[in-house]
Amino acid sequence: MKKIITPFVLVVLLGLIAWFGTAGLGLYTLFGVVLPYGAFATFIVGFTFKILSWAKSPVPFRIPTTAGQAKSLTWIKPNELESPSGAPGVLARMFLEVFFFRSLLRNSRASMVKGPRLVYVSDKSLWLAGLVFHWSFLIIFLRHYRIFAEQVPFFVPLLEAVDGFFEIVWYNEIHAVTLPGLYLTDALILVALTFLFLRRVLDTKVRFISLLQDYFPLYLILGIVITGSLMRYNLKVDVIAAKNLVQSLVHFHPDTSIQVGSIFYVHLFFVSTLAFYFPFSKLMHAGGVFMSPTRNLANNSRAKRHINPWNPTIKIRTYAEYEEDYRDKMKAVGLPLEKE
Amino acid sequence: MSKFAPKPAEMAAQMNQDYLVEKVKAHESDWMETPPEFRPGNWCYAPAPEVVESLGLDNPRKWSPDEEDWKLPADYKARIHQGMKERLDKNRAFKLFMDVCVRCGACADKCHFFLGTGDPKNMPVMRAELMRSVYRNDFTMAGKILKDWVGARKLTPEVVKEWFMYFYQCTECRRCSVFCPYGIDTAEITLMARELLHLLGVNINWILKPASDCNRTGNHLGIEPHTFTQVVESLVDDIEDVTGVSVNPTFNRKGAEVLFITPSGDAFAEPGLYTMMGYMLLFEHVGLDYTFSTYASEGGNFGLFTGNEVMKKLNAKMYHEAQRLGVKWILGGECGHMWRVVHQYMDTMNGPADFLETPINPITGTVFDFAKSTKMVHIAEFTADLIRNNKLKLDPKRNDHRVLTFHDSCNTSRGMGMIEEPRYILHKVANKFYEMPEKTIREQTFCCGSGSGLNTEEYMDIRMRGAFPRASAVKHVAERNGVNLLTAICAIDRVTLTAAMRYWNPGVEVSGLHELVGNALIMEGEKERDIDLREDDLELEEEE
Amino acid sequence: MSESRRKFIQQVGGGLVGLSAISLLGKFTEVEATANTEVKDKPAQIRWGMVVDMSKCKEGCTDCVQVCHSRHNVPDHGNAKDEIKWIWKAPYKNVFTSKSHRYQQQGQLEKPFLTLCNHCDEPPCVRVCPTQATFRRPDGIVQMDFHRCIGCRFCMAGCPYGSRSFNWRDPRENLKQLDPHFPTRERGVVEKCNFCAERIDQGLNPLCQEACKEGVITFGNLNDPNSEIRKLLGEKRTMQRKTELGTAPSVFYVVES
Amino acid sequence: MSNTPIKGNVAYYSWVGFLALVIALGFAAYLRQLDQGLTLTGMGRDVSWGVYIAQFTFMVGVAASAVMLVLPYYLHDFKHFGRIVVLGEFLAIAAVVMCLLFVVVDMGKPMRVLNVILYATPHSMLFWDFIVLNGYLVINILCGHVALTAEKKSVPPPAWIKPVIYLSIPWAFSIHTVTAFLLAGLPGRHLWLTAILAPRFLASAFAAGPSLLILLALLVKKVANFDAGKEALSKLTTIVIYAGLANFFFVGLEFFTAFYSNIPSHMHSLQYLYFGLDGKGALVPFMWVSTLLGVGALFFLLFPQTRKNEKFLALACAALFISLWIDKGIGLILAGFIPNPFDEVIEYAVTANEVAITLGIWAIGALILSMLYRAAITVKKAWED
Amino acid sequence: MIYNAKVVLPILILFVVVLTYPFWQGGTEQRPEPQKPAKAAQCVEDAAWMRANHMQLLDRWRHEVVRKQERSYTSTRGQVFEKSLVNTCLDCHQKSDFCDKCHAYASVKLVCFNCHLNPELVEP
Repeated sequence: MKKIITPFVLVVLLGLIAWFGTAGLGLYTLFGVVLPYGAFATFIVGFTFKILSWAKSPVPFRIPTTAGQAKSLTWIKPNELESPSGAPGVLARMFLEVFFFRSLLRNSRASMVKGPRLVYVSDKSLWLAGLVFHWSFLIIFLRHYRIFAEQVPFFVPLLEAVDGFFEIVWYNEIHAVTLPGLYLTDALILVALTFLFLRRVLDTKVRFISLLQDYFPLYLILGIVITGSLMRYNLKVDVIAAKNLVQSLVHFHPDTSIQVGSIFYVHLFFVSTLAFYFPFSKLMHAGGVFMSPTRNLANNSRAKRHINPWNPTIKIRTYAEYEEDYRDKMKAVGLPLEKE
Repeated sequence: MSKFAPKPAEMAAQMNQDYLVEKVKAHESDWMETPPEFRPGNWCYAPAPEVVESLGLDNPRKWSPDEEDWKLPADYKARIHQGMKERLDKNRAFKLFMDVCVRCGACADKCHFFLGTGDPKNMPVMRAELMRSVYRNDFTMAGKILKDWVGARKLTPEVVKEWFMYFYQCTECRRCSVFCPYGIDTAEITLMARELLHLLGVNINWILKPASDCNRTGNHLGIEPHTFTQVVESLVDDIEDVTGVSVNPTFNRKGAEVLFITPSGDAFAEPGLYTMMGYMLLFEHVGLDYTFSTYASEGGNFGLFTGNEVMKKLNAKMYHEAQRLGVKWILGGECGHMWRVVHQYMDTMNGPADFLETPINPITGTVFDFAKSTKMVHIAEFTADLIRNNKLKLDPKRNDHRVLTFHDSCNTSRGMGMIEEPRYILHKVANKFYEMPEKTIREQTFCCGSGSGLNTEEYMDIRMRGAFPRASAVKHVAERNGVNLLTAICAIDRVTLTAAMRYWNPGVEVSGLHELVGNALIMEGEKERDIDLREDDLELEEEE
Repeated sequence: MSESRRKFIQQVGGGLVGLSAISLLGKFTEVEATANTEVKDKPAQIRWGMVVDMSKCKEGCTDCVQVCHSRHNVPDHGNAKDEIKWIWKAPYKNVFTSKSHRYQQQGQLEKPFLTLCNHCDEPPCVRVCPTQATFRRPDGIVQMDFHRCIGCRFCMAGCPYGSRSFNWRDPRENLKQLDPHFPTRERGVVEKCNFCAERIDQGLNPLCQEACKEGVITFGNLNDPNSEIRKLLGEKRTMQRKTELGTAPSVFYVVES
Repeated sequence: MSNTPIKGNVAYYSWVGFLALVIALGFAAYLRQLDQGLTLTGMGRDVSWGVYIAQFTFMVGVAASAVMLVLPYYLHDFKHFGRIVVLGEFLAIAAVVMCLLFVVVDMGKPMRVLNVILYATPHSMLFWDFIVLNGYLVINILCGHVALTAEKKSVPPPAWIKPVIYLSIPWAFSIHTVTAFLLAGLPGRHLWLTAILAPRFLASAFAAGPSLLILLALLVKKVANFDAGKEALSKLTTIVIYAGLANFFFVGLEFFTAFYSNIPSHMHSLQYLYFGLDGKGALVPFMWVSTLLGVGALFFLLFPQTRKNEKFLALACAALFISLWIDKGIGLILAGFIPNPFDEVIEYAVTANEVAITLGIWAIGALILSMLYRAAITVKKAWED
Repeated sequence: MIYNAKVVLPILILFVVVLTYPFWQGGTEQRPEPQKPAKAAQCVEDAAWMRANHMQLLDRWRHEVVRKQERSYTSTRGQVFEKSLVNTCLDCHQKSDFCDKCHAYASVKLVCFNCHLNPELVEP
């Protein structure tokens, strides 16, 4: 329980700190300028550093996962996606892996039934929830370029049009809840995160393997999604002021006079925390997935020699030594010898 | 039955009632505080000091895992730290796999040991976490500052014991890696863990002894050259008894076109030796110019289960001998981890083999392009090519007394991607062939439960549990299709699955692929065959 | 809270309950057996209605139509299929389908009759609408909420008078003159005559009534016995479209003087 | 379930490729409709529902027909349907998805579709249709999935699914009843304003749906070597015969009521459909083809000699299916708007764009069906040899 | 030493470049500065509140006008306004100046004018 609750309290505390820091103590410059700069710089430097630290270790052996027929005899159909023989196959495999989580698509669930007998049933729920979460996250992030970039990039209105296709505008007597209309990704990411969280808690296997640091980013991203949605749908803030602040930051003369609603700073602080935390955590799987030797190597080691930069020199037991030891016995059974 | 495992019925009853794979036992407790429990049947004997010494490994001493004091060197922490640092710097995969796991759990129920034991630390992710926790503590900033908040822990003798238990409860079969979204390969982590444990002198006899023997005599069984030839010659006699044909294998012959290397199990252990007979019949049938070597008389390589240096040392003999004999290329027999080494390591470690030629099948003229650098061809590729080119006269009816299914060996399927060749051959040499359920074959195949040097008697409890997923799938086709023969292209499989079938599915025998080829081959000048290579009666049609 | 105030609230509360009970009773007793008399009382101060005196309507005059359509930004797509109509003229035989016979006086069958939404007291369009985009205001006007319409056109199937139009295409394609004081519609929503609700809310009369120089149209509160419209209804013989369907239209016709 | 629906031989992939192509064309046509509006359809001021709603109505019937397998199998323990009951449920899934798609493409403002929930309006039959259709979809996915998973594991299905299966029986009746109520409750549309519209719908559904199931069963027997069994087919044929007879009986009742009473508004739509009205009669040939095919098919199905012959059975079922498709999937909806409230006969002519979208949705249905059937048959056959 | 630098570095650099795009995008930090309307000194409600909440207010207005026949709005300051985008808001502001500038700056789709008409364009 501790590992489930502690990070939750932590994230709530972070939110309270940002709220009290701005609304209570008026530390707008800290939360609006200093921390975002710091976090972004940490992210870029940390991310780069981590990638380079992986790149500094060589790949001594070519050990790709061969999950399908390799290229062998000409009349046997190779599976280029699962056992690529060259760069095109590897690229296709990586593309499907990175963008569509292909490996998770084949996930199954094993269960023991009376007999005893093991049965396996395909289980695509993790694949689906993972896909929905990551794609929603990406689309939401890209949509934010309307704030990050002074001239709104071409893809933003496009994404907004598709994401906001459904005019979910709901009015009730107390509150016009959604105006402007609801983005699908906003709802989907919430659903996906909830699923991923419940799965961690309810599936005893996954709960067993989960660490405190598995729950923390879930809560943090949930916090980001919730504060972001609140800002858009409920506790409205002046989005122009928010963009002015961001623009002043990206143009390197921070305007410390701008104050947006506290919810904005809570959102920003969560995002800053995530950016800061990212390079030091499992979230680096985002970069790591590209570096994984089992997936980004071709399965052609019999056709093309792979070089190990630190290939050690080993003293072997040579044939000469062997013959020396067994000469008489070999001679007795008529085995040919180098030295009689 | 072994005294190291409960009776099959007891085990089955326990599995039926005791646990569910979907609900992990003791899920509330913190795994870091649960120590490993050593009981008969779940650990392997320690090696004798002289075996450790002969391989030049550290800390030779007399010790046993079930004792409290493992006599670890005083500086064990520093040794592990240093060893880990070295390996992180030398192997990107290891470093990456320590960092990127998100604990999504996709691998959790893919491990045969987890499915068979229900022990949550046998979930592949958990196995890796045992090491990651130490890695975080020693090598990451977050771990140093936040300690157990980020799942970091200090190395203690208890942790060493845990590593020993669970990294020797992994057969490096790579099934989990197929399902991992980042391709995290637990086999590589296990390899590193075993290398690290060697630094403390923590290892098992069943791996070190064969490795040491192999270095000395050329093969794991420690068979000396004269015995080797004698055994093969006796198989030649058996062949003549069954078929009336005499085959003439040669040994250490210079100038042969092909050097043939197969695991020594094929020469010395049932049912492997029937496979050996199959090879010799095949070579005789097509008139291949080949030779055996007593020096390189072992395809297998227990170095793979030890560390890359021993692996390289043992593997080097193949090229060394090929060069000495002046052959054109090397043909490899049915073996699992031999092919893992040949496919993934040999050329990198001991190549380039520029003294050999790109393999060409002398009978069909087919150029084995895909092996143009390593210059070593798998016997299944060779035979499939022969059949495809109509070079073999076959009578599949001679295997009609067998209803077979095919077990993909982890190493050939997930280590090299050989999936269709053996099936092609099976379809040509036998009539009654049924596949096991789809999630248990090909790239999703289950380990025999005793791979990676764990096929030792004292480990029987865990072995039979580990074999359970495979056995369960075999049982499925045995009940449905009457399967009575399990074919595999791995010498360890042939031995361990025989035990597993006797335990779980009595009545199902195990064979190699080329035993069936040997049965089906219509040899020139053969006598009428009414028995197979095992000297079992054939199921012959009634003459009308 | 003071004692007197609490008492007051209780009295008012009790009184309200009593009142509604009486009105409920009243409702039961006043329901009549015949469907074609519309007196299903709806407890409201106002129910807007309209009398169209066709005896005064000049043939060929379309003043009311033009004013209505231009001030409400009703487009003319120039084809019958996509046509949008709020108020228009159609032959008597088509407007009064069940009250036509072959011996009708000369020219009557083909005589153009003004037709528009009947703002029924029991509007089927309101009943069938799945989103309450069409609703009946307390003053009897059957109103469209263009912001909410999903364009399912169930209301068009429900309306037995053909009074509803759908924006099959973008209305702005065929609007030359735009009146900024009334919105256009978007493609994909249904629309119809709104009895000039936007004017009524400001105390004005419908545009068609104002535009007609002949005094064809009388507009007023049907629930006010002293209103002009009630007087007219009391004096003249009037008829309604398809009364047999129980929709209780609020538009009445004087066919002859 | 498994990866089985996406593995297959050349024929299967060609079929899927073909469907994908049709779907792509349909999607392109729909994008065009989104861009330019429903003016691209043949619908207009007078005939304001066209081929989309007609197909929707028809497919609701196909969806409901799954109950003709579920009911005998679970309530009457008719074991012979064991092999194909899941095929019925999967047909229902594909059909309901098609229904929902047909409603969405018919909407002027599909982006506001969720208003149906946000502003839930119980006095609108469309709201209830939304509820029952989606509910039916969920129920069928649940039942099909659970049953097949259990079969795959070769364990008995969990106990909690039983009540859901029983619920699916009245629910199937409800979807078609509520769909009939969409139409039957409208004043002034006399063709629909009839108390037997719901029974008529059910009768035609229970004839058309099982006809399609028989055809599908014969098809999978041919392409997948999966035999539903003689008993199952014969029982289904019986259902088809009785439902088909009931259907034509009901049509006869409508004719009697309208023409004997001689009330013009009750006769007009039927006149338009079968004989033409005001000189217009675009649907007349269709309706007579429908009548001939339907009555002819039923006539031959009555004889055991002919209905036992699989070739003939297929022919008769196809004829009956087409007959009912014309009757309900074209005639019934269109003629409800003809004549219009002004007693004018204004006809509807389908456009190419509309046809493309319609075919696209049919292709989606076929794709879903193919994939689900493939999965189901793989599991079923895994346990037989 | 960096291994596989030829593949790793370009991708890494591309990633950093794309991510830092806002920082080197250029531009002169132009903020939208709509004109102050001449007609009235104050908006319906406090200007800062309006900047954040005008869409809510307009949505409430449209609902109340269309569905409840409530057409006048009493502001928190007690002033009474007609609930009308065209007659009230656009009486003081010009859409092209006032609405469009900020909406373009923040990329918020302006849906009002899908139906409601901009008097600037209609009335000369």
